Amino acid sequence: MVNRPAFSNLLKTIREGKFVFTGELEPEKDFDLNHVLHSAEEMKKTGKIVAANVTDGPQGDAYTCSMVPCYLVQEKVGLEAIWQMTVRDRNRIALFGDILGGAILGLKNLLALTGDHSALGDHQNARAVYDLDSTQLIDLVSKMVDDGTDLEGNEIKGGKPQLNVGCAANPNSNPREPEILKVGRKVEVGADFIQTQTSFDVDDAKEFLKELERYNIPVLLGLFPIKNYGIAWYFNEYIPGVSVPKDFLDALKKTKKIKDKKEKYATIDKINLDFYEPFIKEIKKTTKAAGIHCMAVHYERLFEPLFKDF
Amino acid sequence: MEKVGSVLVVGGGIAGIQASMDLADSGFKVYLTESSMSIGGVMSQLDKTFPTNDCSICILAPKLVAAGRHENITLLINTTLEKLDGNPGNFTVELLQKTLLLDQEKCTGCGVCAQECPVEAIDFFNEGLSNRSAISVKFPQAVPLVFSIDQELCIGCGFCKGVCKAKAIDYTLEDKFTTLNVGAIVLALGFDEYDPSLTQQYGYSKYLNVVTSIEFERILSASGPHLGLILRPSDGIIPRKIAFLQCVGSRDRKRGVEYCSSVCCMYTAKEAVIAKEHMEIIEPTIFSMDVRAVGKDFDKYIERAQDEYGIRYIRSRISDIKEIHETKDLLLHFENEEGKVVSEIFNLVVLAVGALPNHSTKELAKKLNIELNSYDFCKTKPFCPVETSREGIYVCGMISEPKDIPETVVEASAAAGAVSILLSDVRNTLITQKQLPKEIDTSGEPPRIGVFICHCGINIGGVVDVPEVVEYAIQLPDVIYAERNLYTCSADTQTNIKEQIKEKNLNRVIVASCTPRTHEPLFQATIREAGLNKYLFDLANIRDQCSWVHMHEPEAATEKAKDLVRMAVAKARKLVPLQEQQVEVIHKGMVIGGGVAGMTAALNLANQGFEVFLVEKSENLGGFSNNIYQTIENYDVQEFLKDLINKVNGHKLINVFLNARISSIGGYVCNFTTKITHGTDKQKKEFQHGIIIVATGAHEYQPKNSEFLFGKDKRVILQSELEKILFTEEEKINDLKSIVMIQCVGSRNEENPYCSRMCCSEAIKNALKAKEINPNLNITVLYRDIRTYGFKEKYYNLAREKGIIFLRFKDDKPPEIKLDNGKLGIYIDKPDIGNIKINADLVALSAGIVADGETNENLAKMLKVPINDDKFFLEAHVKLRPSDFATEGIFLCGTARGTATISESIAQAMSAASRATTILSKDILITEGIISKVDPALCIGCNRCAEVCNYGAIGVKYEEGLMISEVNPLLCKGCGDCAAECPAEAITMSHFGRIQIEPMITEAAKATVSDGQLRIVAFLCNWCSYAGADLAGVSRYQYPPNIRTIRVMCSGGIPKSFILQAFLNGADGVFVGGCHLGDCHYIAGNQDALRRTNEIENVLGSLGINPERFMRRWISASEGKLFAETITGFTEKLKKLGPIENDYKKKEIIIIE
Amino acid sequence: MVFEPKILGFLCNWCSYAGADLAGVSRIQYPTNVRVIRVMCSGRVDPVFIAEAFMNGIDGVLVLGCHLGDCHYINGNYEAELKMKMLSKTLSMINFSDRVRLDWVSAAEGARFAQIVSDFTEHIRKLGPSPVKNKKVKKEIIDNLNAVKFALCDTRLRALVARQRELTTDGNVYGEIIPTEEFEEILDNAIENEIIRHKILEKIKNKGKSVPDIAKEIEIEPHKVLRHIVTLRARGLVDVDQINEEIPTFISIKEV
Amino acid sequence: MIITKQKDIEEIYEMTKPYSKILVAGCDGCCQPPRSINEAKVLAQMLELKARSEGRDLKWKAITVLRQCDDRIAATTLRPFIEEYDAIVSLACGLGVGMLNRIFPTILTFPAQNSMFGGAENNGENYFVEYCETCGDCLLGVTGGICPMAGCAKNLSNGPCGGQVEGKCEVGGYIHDCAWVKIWERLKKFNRLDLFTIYRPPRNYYLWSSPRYIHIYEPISNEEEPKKEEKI
Repeated sequence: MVNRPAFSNLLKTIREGKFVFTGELEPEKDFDLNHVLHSAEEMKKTGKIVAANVTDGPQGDAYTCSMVPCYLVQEKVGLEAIWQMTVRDRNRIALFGDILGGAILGLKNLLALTGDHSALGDHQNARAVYDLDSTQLIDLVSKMVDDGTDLEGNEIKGGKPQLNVGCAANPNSNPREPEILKVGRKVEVGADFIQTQTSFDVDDAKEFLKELERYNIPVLLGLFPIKNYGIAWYFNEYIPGVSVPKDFLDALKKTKKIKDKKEKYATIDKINLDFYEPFIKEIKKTTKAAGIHCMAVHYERLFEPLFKDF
Repeated sequence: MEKVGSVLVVGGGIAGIQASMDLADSGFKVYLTESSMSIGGVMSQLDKTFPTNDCSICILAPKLVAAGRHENITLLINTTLEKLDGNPGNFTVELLQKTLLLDQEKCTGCGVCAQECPVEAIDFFNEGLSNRSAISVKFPQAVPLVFSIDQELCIGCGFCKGVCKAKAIDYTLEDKFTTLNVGAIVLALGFDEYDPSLTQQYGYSKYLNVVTSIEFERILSASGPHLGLILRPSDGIIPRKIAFLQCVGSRDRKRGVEYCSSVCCMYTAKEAVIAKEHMEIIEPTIFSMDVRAVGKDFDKYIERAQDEYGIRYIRSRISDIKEIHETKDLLLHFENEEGKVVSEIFNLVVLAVGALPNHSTKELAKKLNIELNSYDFCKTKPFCPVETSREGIYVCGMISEPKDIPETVVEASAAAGAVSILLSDVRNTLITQKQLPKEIDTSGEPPRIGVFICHCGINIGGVVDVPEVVEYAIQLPDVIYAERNLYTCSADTQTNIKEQIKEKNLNRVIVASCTPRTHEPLFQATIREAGLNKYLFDLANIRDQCSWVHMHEPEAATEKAKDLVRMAVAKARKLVPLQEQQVEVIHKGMVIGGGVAGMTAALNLANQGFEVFLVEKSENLGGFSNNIYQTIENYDVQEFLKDLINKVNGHKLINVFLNARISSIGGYVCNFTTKITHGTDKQKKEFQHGIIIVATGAHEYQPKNSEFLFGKDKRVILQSELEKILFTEEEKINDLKSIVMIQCVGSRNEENPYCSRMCCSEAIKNALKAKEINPNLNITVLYRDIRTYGFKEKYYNLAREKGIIFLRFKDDKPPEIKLDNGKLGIYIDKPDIGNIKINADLVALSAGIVADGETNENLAKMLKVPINDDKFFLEAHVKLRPSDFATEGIFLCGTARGTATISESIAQAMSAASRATTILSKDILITEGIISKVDPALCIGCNRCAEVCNYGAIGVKYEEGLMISEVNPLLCKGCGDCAAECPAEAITMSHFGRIQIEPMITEAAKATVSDGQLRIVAFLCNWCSYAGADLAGVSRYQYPPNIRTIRVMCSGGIPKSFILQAFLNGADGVFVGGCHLGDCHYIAGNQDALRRTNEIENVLGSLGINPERFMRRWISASEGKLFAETITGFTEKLKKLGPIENDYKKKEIIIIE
Repeated sequence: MVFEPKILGFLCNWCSYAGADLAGVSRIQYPTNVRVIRVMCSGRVDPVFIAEAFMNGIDGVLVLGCHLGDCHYINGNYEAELKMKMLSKTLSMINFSDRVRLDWVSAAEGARFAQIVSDFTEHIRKLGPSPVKNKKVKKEIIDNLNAVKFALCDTRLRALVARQRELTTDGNVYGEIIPTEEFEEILDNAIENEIIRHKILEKIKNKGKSVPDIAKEIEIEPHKVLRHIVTLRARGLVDVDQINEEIPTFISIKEV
Repeated sequence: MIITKQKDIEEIYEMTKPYSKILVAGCDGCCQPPRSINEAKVLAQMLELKARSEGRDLKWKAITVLRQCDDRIAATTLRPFIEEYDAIVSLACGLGVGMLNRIFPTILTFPAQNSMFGGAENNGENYFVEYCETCGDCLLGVTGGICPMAGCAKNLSNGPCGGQVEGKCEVGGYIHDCAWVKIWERLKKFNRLDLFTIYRPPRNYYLWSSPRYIHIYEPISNEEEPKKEEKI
């Protein structure tokens, strides 16, 4: 496990042993990033969220890139950003260039992802690049940050970029062992932290975290508070391998009938809180998880009540 | 006294025919006598046959034609056996042939006399539902196709003689007595139906809408009185609700006979299914007691009937039937499932009448002094099912016991086998080998074609202007001689043809007359006798498919006749002489499996002088029957087994190999080479042999995971274990108070969805034996259906008389066994009483028969033969070839084929041996000349041909390192599928190849139909659609004259290029006819046709041709009416579309510099 | 106005025609209602002529031939006798009987001829006009007569009648003589069947009908009608028109 | 062998519309799915039918070549017919069509097939399946014989990605197997998971870019680096 200094505030806090939270911002086909910045402010307001991910072409859709909103979030809102980068759209030359650019702009965290295949997105005839895979991207970042060179060993002039690099892991993947071994490879080439995909089953999550302990790398467990029944149903139906617990789903379904908006929001929040508070408490208490990656996209109002006693 | 090498077979039903064919093919002269006017028996009256729903006449007609034409079989119709004396091997018999008032040689079966006869009488073939005239033929496909005058009916008006052009009718012909000297006699008289009018109970012949099952069979049949429409006799309405009553006359000591007639359960289910298939609105209901579906795939058939066709089974016997006067419907009273008596109205009632001994059996038995049993059937013993009480006289089929067609065919072959043993030293003495002149070498000569056009009395001449066709033919290129004759098939014209061949040294002969399916072999034999290779011949069908079907359009019919002749001439130019393949036969056989079946087969072959290699997997002979002590008719099995094993071990011609494993089987029919390792020390052995008989048997079902506590509690044993106790340690039974037997353990369930056939009779035998030892023992048998078919019913009645209790449980609620404080309690949920508990000291499970899956699978791979999904071997044809495999030279018997009792296995073994003798008895085996050939220079080794060949006759032999495909001439059946599939056109199908058919297509498409009539090119497969077209002719269904038919052996043999070429040559429509899926004579040729024709259909639209111009239909040999309607419909549709030129836009000229 | 019947007379050239001439020569008067057609022999009179005559409104038909035994063609009159017997049977089946009379007049019996003519005219006058003329029943009678006509054209009846005399007197091809009642029975049965069949054909000439409907219309039990339909289908004269629900309808597909 | 799928007849017809005399050449090469003389004849017949329905006559000759992708064989087989015909329709894969266009510059050869992939014949399930992408640097040795380039939609060298569920790949709706799960299963069976866990550095995609050529006799090829100076 490489002993890279903690450049990002996120890693510093983790290494201080604090239980951190990270949020998720999803710029879509936006020329106006205000809604992203607004969400970032909400997150900052909670004081508990240390950093926020910014997605890079999720589901293979052509959205605004991740680098610019990250910079704006850090500069304008003052909230550290976790810069997500997929290997789908750029070959190794472009990746090197962008990482260097991001580092220059002061981005501190990079999450190396493979990225959903272009065939699933809104440009299905696009040619997916995948010159490197996510592990090889981490290797590239390690070479840049630790050795100050590119993949072929050519030296970067004017100093080494200061970035911490994380990777993803999927607790719902079945069979599970290949997922664990894969994380091993990523740790070997220099990953600093892990953020997992969403999990709805606390025991399963605990087991997954137990297995990751062998790499003693900080792991942020992904959670996905659900804003309405529609999203819950979509999750259950279309994202295989992920199943929303029955009672959680039914509870949300009942909320559909509530006419009054305010009351409806309150009940939904209550359902989420009843589900996630104990969930987080349990994780915090019984596992070595470094924190929670809370993907409450456009659902900022939950942060405050959710994190108030952590 | 020395033996005579000929056999008299009495009775021309399927049993007689099969026995005669086997004997004739094994080198014996056969005299086949039939009391009625044509061979075919009851089977010719059936519409369809279970379990495959094959059309009965489709599978029977080829056998009739083959028997009629076989040079070693002499057909004597209208003949009965009067007197017999002499002793086995040398009998003299006296036959009385009642006069037909007509010379059988001269009559060509043209049928004009029947139309002129003014007398009308009941047609017994149609069970009295339609009329015939005094001079008639039994049924359209009768063999021999001769008419006869029924003397009681004939008023002697002389009209028929007036119109008979063949001068065949002679009123002065007398009955003839002939005496014959034969070596053995086989009796195959068949059965009579029980006449329900004997009892008033069913109101038969009183109520109009009560019919017997055989009458309903005629009502169903497409060639029956209502031509396929199901109409009830009282008012010609389709009966919406039909009630089928089972066991009419059977299992009924008071009003009929005690035994069970074995076949009614199945033929009723079939009739119900076919009725439903014909007309959706019909709702059949079957009132039965036990459903005795004992044969292979029968239970599946019944389940399909219930689930897929919605046929209702009600388990109750009908007491009486009342007719509702106005509507003539029938009111039935019966007990429903809950035991309440209810009544329901039905529009038609069909009585499943039982089988009685043939009326002439009793009288014949006196003449031949052979013993009959108490039911007046011929007396036989379980271990020799085909022998009568008098040596030299054998029986087969229904004469000895009511049985189903496959068992009848098996017994027929078995009888032939028995005769073969008796007369094996006088084999081949009396058979006629025709001396044929040396074949003229016609290679290299330009075609010199002779055309012989037939009037067929007025059948052709009356519609087609034959002289005009002759003039037309003579001026066709390469035709140097053409003549017309009154009857081309008559004897004198045959001699005339031979003279013309010599005189004009013709090297091709075309006959334009009736259907090639019956007459091509006749003409081929004639030109062969003139020294011409028999394949230099073609026949244009201008009667059944021209004059008979275009009676009202003589000019169009003449036009069509010219086209058909021109097409035949076009093909004739390209015909080439073909040599039939010959291969020596090794007079040795291998039998795999040393059970009762294997040993019997080996013994039968050895007794005929053929060396046998008997290969047994375990270390002793006997197989499954080792643990059987007695048959239900209490014959000692162990003693029979011991005697059989001694005979086998003692026989010098049988080499027995114990705990043997087959390492490889190479070669093909007539010379297989097999390598085995045998003995405890695994010695290697290799031997050559001509045939293989598979008798690998099966084993008893072992209940799994403590089913019914088996294996957990030692008081729960198998029937076989109980039998061992009953016959070896009797005393154990004395201290028992109650035994419970549970039937259908491991049978008729998900895993083995079939009935194991013998467990009911085993259980009853054990129960009777136990009662005998300890009379106050109470025995209860828990059953789903008691299936004691045939004469075994007697023991079922005996068991009930002796106080053995039979309790039925529903299929889905089997009994459970529980241990309550040490005692065995059996809980069963009786539908009408609720659930009851029986405690038992001993429980006997009637475990069924399970296929030896693993052995069968390996052997199947080695022999390249199929097995069905229950892992039993799959025979060539479930009904008519039960002892053969589709691959030539490999035969099958015993429980390897399916569940069977010991006597059935013995009959099957003798049958397999007899079938094998038809090959072993020859020195050289001659195979069909029409096979395919591979040109090694063109073959690209893609092996597509192997994928479409169902007989494993062609393919690339990668294992021998060869990259070129090869044909094994012995296995090739000549369907032409590989030639149609070959991408490199490296395979030529002889006689029906591209070079022969392509010129025909050009001629057919460019027909000289002057007045702008449409031209349709039709490809019809020889076995079903062409036969259907012929039947349309025989039944005079008219259809438009626009189609020009090209006959191919199989629809699978039609490549896509033929269809496209037809369109290119100007055809306005193309029609492809084939057999229904599953009926294909070559197993699955029509599947490939379906694939190719679909491709054509999908692409036609984008080629600018209206897809409606192409039609593919599956038409069976009995659907004459359907063929006529289909062609009429197709022509109407094309008339709307107009000529193909309508699809072409005006000419557009594109200039390219 | 008194009903004047229209009567058609078939007179054989050698005897009855000569008899009629003799009546003329001797100025014996007889009613004017008869229109005479001379035929060479009474045997020549084909029953179909008579059926057609009735269809055209003739009220009565008189067929006169030589006395039995002195027929110029030896047994022409015997044949005529049998034909007329068959004809009257067919007509009685459609209750149109008693309008045909066969009698013998020799060349010398002028008076007898006149007497027969006047008796027959009176008989018909009493009987009344032919039902063909009254509108109400016309259609039905015409259909029946049509049926009779076609039945008489059918080969079967003609064959049986043609051979009747020979078989019942000289003997058949086997040399046996068929007793007349036995032959009559066969003939009657044939007549009955053929008439019914042609009645059926008439009923389903242009419109398909079901067996029960046909049975109702020609008052024959349905199961007998069905048997006839089976025979007609076997002869290719009738085929299924359509099947609605469970009732198939049959239609005649060929001009007889 | 190269698996091809026949183009729609309309597309082929449009290509050959301006020509009235066409030579249709089948190919006996990799022989699955076979496109020999019978397929050539059937295609020619279809083109003639369509031409006739458009009011044009079309003359054609169907012929087959042992291997269209061998210049000497193709040339000697087809040269005698080139003058008589205006265009060639080839039923071979892209290699054949390319070769004919090169060896017969004076006449255009049109493709009747779409060359899909280098396929193996899986007779068990009646499918042609893709086991190799000819990437120039074979990984099969370390992946238990299952090629991630051919089997994985994202050609990952260090899979599986997060998108696999129960061993099925998300691309294509979870019907295809995820190559990496299969690799893991197979290596686990031979307990060679050591091969699974090693890290594979980024691949040399230059080997996979075209145009590629290899000298028939000497082992010089373009797979190393593009030598700037020498030109072969």
